[in-house]
Amino acid sequence: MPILNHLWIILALPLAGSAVNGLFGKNWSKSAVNSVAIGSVSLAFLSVAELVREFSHLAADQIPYVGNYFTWMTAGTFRVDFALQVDQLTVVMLLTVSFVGMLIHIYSTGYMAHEGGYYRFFSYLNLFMFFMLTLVLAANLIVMFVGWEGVGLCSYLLIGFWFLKKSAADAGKKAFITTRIGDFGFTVGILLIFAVFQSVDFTTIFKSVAATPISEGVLTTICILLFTGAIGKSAQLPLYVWLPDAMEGPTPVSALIHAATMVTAGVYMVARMNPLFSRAPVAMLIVAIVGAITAFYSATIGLTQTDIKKVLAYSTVSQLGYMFLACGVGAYAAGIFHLMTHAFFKGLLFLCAGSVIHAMGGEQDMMKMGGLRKKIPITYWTMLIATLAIAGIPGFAGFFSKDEILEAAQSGPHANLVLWLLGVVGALLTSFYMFRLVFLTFFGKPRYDEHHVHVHESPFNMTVPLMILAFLSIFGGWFAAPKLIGGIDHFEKFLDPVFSMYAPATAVVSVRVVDPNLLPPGYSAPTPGMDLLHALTGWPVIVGILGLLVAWWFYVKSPDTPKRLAKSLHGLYTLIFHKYYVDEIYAALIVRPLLWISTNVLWHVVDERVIDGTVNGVAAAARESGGELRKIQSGNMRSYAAWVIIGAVGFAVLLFAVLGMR
Amino acid sequence: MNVPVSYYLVLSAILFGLGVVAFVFKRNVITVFMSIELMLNAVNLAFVAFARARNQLDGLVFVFFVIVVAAAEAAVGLAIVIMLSRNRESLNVERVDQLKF
Amino acid sequence: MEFISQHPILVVSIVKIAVLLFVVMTALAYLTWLERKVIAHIQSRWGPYYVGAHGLLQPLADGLKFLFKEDVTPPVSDRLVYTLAPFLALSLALTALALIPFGPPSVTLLGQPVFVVSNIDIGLLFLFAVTSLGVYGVALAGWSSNSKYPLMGGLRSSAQMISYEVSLTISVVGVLLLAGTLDFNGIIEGQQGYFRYLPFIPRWHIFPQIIGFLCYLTAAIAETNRIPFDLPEAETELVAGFHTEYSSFKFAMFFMAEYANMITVSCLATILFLGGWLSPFPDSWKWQLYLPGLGLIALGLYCLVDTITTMRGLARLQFAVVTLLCLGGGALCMIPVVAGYIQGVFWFTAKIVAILFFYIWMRGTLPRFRYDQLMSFGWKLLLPVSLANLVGTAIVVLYFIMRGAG
Amino acid sequence: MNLPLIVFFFFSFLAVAGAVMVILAREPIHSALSLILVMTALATLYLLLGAEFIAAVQILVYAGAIMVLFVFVIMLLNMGVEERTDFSKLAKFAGLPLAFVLLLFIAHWLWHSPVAGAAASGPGQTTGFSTVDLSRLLFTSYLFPFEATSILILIAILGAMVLARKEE
Repeated sequence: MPILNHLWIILALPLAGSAVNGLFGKNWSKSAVNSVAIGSVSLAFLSVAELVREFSHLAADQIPYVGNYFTWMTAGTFRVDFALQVDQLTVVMLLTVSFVGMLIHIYSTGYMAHEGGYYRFFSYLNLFMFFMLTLVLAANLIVMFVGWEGVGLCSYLLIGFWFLKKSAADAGKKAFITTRIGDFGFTVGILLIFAVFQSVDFTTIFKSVAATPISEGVLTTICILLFTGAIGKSAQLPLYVWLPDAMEGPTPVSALIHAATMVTAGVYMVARMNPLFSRAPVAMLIVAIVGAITAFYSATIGLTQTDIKKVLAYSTVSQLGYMFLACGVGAYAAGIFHLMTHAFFKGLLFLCAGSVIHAMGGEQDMMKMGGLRKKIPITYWTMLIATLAIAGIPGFAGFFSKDEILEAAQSGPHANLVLWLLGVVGALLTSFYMFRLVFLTFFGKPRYDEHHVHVHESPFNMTVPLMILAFLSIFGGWFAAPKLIGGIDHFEKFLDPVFSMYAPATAVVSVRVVDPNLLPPGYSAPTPGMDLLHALTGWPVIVGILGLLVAWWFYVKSPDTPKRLAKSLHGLYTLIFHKYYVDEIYAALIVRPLLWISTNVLWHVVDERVIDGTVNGVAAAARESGGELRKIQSGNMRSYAAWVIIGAVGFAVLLFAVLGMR
Repeated sequence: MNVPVSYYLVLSAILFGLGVVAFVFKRNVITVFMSIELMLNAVNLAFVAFARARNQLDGLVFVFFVIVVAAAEAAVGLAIVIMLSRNRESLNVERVDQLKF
Repeated sequence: MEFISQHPILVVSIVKIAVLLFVVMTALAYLTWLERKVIAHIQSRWGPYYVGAHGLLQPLADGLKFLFKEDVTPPVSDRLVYTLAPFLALSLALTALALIPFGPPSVTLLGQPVFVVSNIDIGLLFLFAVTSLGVYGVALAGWSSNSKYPLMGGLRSSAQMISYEVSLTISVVGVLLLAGTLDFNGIIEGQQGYFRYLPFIPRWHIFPQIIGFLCYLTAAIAETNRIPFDLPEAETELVAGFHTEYSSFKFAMFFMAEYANMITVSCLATILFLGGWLSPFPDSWKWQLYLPGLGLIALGLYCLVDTITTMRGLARLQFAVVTLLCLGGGALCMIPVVAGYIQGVFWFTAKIVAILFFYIWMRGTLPRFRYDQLMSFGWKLLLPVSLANLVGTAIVVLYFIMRGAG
Repeated sequence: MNLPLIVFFFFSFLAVAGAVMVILAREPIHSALSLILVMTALATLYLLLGAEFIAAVQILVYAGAIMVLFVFVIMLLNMGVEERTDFSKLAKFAGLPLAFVLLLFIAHWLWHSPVAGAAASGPGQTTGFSTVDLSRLLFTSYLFPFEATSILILIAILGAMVLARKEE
């Protein structure tokens, strides 16, 4: 089992690629850089595939498979090994990350072809892959935290890739700092976990929490703290503000980091820590609420955005909200499922947007697009597929996952109608603004100057990833298909061990496990026929189609309706258009006071007066006294001699008078 | 009918004091050196006197060592003096004051 | 009066000093005579001949001349030191002789040994101490003359003396290891008897310490600034070296000091290496008691013949006196008691004379060193050799001690 | 009539006079000579104290070697009389009184030292130290200091050579 015994290879490959490109790539040809970057990532993907093959041969009791490489640090009882582990959850994440990552690498070779700092970009990208895989493979919280921060760093570097552009640099900083707030909570959570469990090792923690019950208060605290980290990383309320700005980065970056992989790290972490969350209902509820509200809230913002990437950004936020909603209602599997499908179609959406922008020569405002359907057909079709998928139209990947989430919210063990309602409305809005995007972009008359902008289809190496992802956006969700006709949801079945192994006896792990022995007491599997009908006529589908129609009406049938609507609901419109002034509020409440304090207190008083004052004062004192004392060193030996005698006499006096030598 | 040790001791004290004075008031490097030797001699006298008073030989051993060390010191010191006079045309310690702030 | 009776040592010492001074002075004077004669004969000349028979009164004449010549003191000189220097030189040279035992301590007067002025049990050390001060005479003389040749001479001599004193001292240490004492009498008595396997060779230290002896001799010549080491007064280079500016009696003092030093080192050589006042023959040979007397009588007879055959006029008269002195002295020495007393002194003197003759011989034979040669010889050859000799001796002695102990 | 006392006072007078001369003489050679005088006087006092070996070494090494070196160097450099500069006001004004105070302290302590009353030299005194014992002590209890000193000497020789050598 080469890979399973050497999990580090999966990490080493992208790291090596990053190092090589970063150190030597500067003067290399683009093709050389490409071959290094893509080669390393694809090799990583291949090894992941091999890993999956080997993993499938593992016996149930060998999972999770932990590879412990070396003791990283030990301090008293605090001991951290550099350990990697593989279980079903890891496998899913690995596959998603490495495959989507590989595709986006390939895409980038086309998209970034004309950008400066080519090698730098790919070096960062590889580095990101390394950290993301570390995060996923981690067998304890500390290693996970390394990956966690690492991806944060790469996100910062890549958002600010065009660091000469002030907005980009600021966006990078904003992302970094905002996530830092969450990470603080995460760190505290980790420390608390160590304090409680005397270990940061996943398996140990889970075993102990399963064996000995811990006071719920502590668990809730821990979970909330961890969730704070998730909020920061996965851009949930109230820390989502960085993600829209992060769109300053190159579009592939948005696709990879801010749609497919990094932002989902929070979801992954919550799912990974499910044994803790499952035992803290309050925390669960909070997770669910935050998720649901975020899903709805950011969807509303998405309605009015005109920047194509901004729309996608807010939709990402809202989709992440759905994932957390899923976790919150205990349907981790559904959450992860949506994570995966979302990785596919949202990645695809971003790439298509990138393709559009590429075609429009850098234009991002949808109001200056339109009628691109004929000009860039591949982009159009793939984007349409992705939109259908995210809108949850039956048959597409999004349908299955979103349907499961809402299902769980509606009738799951932690079902909560309010949350479900929020979810459904969010779904409606989602499909509306997504189709709005499509219609604005590809339909209607061109709203741009055709003489200046020469729209052209993207090159081969960009369109191929689109098509692959489009394929996945359609069929990526069909694991769950059999369930509809009374079969088993293979995805859930596959992930089930992770979530049921340490699950509390009372909790219901997954919604629709048909496996009778996995069924919770007092819960009976519905009949198949009902399922299919119920699913197809379920609210999600209805609202999805409804959204489609409304969007069609607004932006194709009678394009002036929105304006009138905006006029009539002027206040609401502006409010939403300005994203509820959240940034401004934050600026007023947090940033300015902080700045003021830093400037007027910390800088001008503490730093300048106290610290510098002390240091300079000491130095000045030393200099002054030295300046006086040095005169003693006249260089004249006779006066030295005199000084010696003075010393001797002084000593004699000391002996005589003080020490009483008489 | 005989000389008390205290006489010797006081004599050595006086010699030492004179050595100190010489050390301060001589300007010629070589004579400053000599004044050091003078002080050493005074101390030697005290050593011998004490040795006599206690009838112990150790004092004499120390004198021996002092003398030997003085010899070494003189060798090196005078070599330095020669260097000095070579580099600067004066042996006046007050004119050799480059080594200062 | 009663003070003197309380301290007989004072009386005896004073007497001894007086006698010693007289004897040594005479000896010095006639040593110059001897030297001139020998050198002359080496160079096939007659040497001093007219002042007295065979120039026997020459030293006297010289002395008078020195006494009556004008004493010039250079005005630029440092008077004090200029005057001090020759006194220092001579007094030190003579002081050294005070430590030399010219005869066995067994011969006593008022409980004090006769043939040695002061007998300290670390006599050798004191001797070295005193001789080591000898350098000041020369150095100060050279400096105080305030003139360049003397200064050069003084510098040279002080450098030379310091350098060779080291070898001198070290070459002697070998003997001290064998003797195991610093006391002259002890050293001499240690050389009594004969070697076990070579019964005809006396146990003088010269035989085991031949290297030390040679080193000592060389270093001694250098110490006394004699040819071939007389750089300080190398007339060809420095006019007359450190005593260029000196005249009349001060000069004479330096002169005497030099010869006194020669005698001192010869005495030392005799004591350390040649068994001092020991006779080379076994005590069983009683007839050796009469050797001094016989020698003197033989000398007297030679003089008698000479007087009758060659001498004329005043010289004949003087020589007759000499003859009578010799014969009388010889007759006196034939008296057994006297002979017993004389014995040690006789041998001692004989050995000294031999060494002095060697000195003179050297002077007549060897050329002068160049200064750098002198230094390199002293430091690079003499010192290492004497050191090696010392180490070797130490090892042997240690070996014997071990065997004795084991 | 007390011979040792006479001798003591005579030579101590010589020593002090020499020391004073060392200070007063402007000619370095004179200082050197005065110092030699002091040393010889001290040597005699050592004899009086019965320390013959030390006396001999004092003369041999101090007067006979070290001071010769001094004189030699003085002659070699021949820098003439010393100039009486007074750049150091401190030394000029404070030097003498301070030295005097120091002298007072030392003298006071030495005078009241517990052994001060003991008889040092004179008929009532045991005969001098035996050189044999001294050497035995030197080569047994003080062997290490002895060796250390010899190494020190060696280093000093090398140092002196290196320093005084004219570099071509």
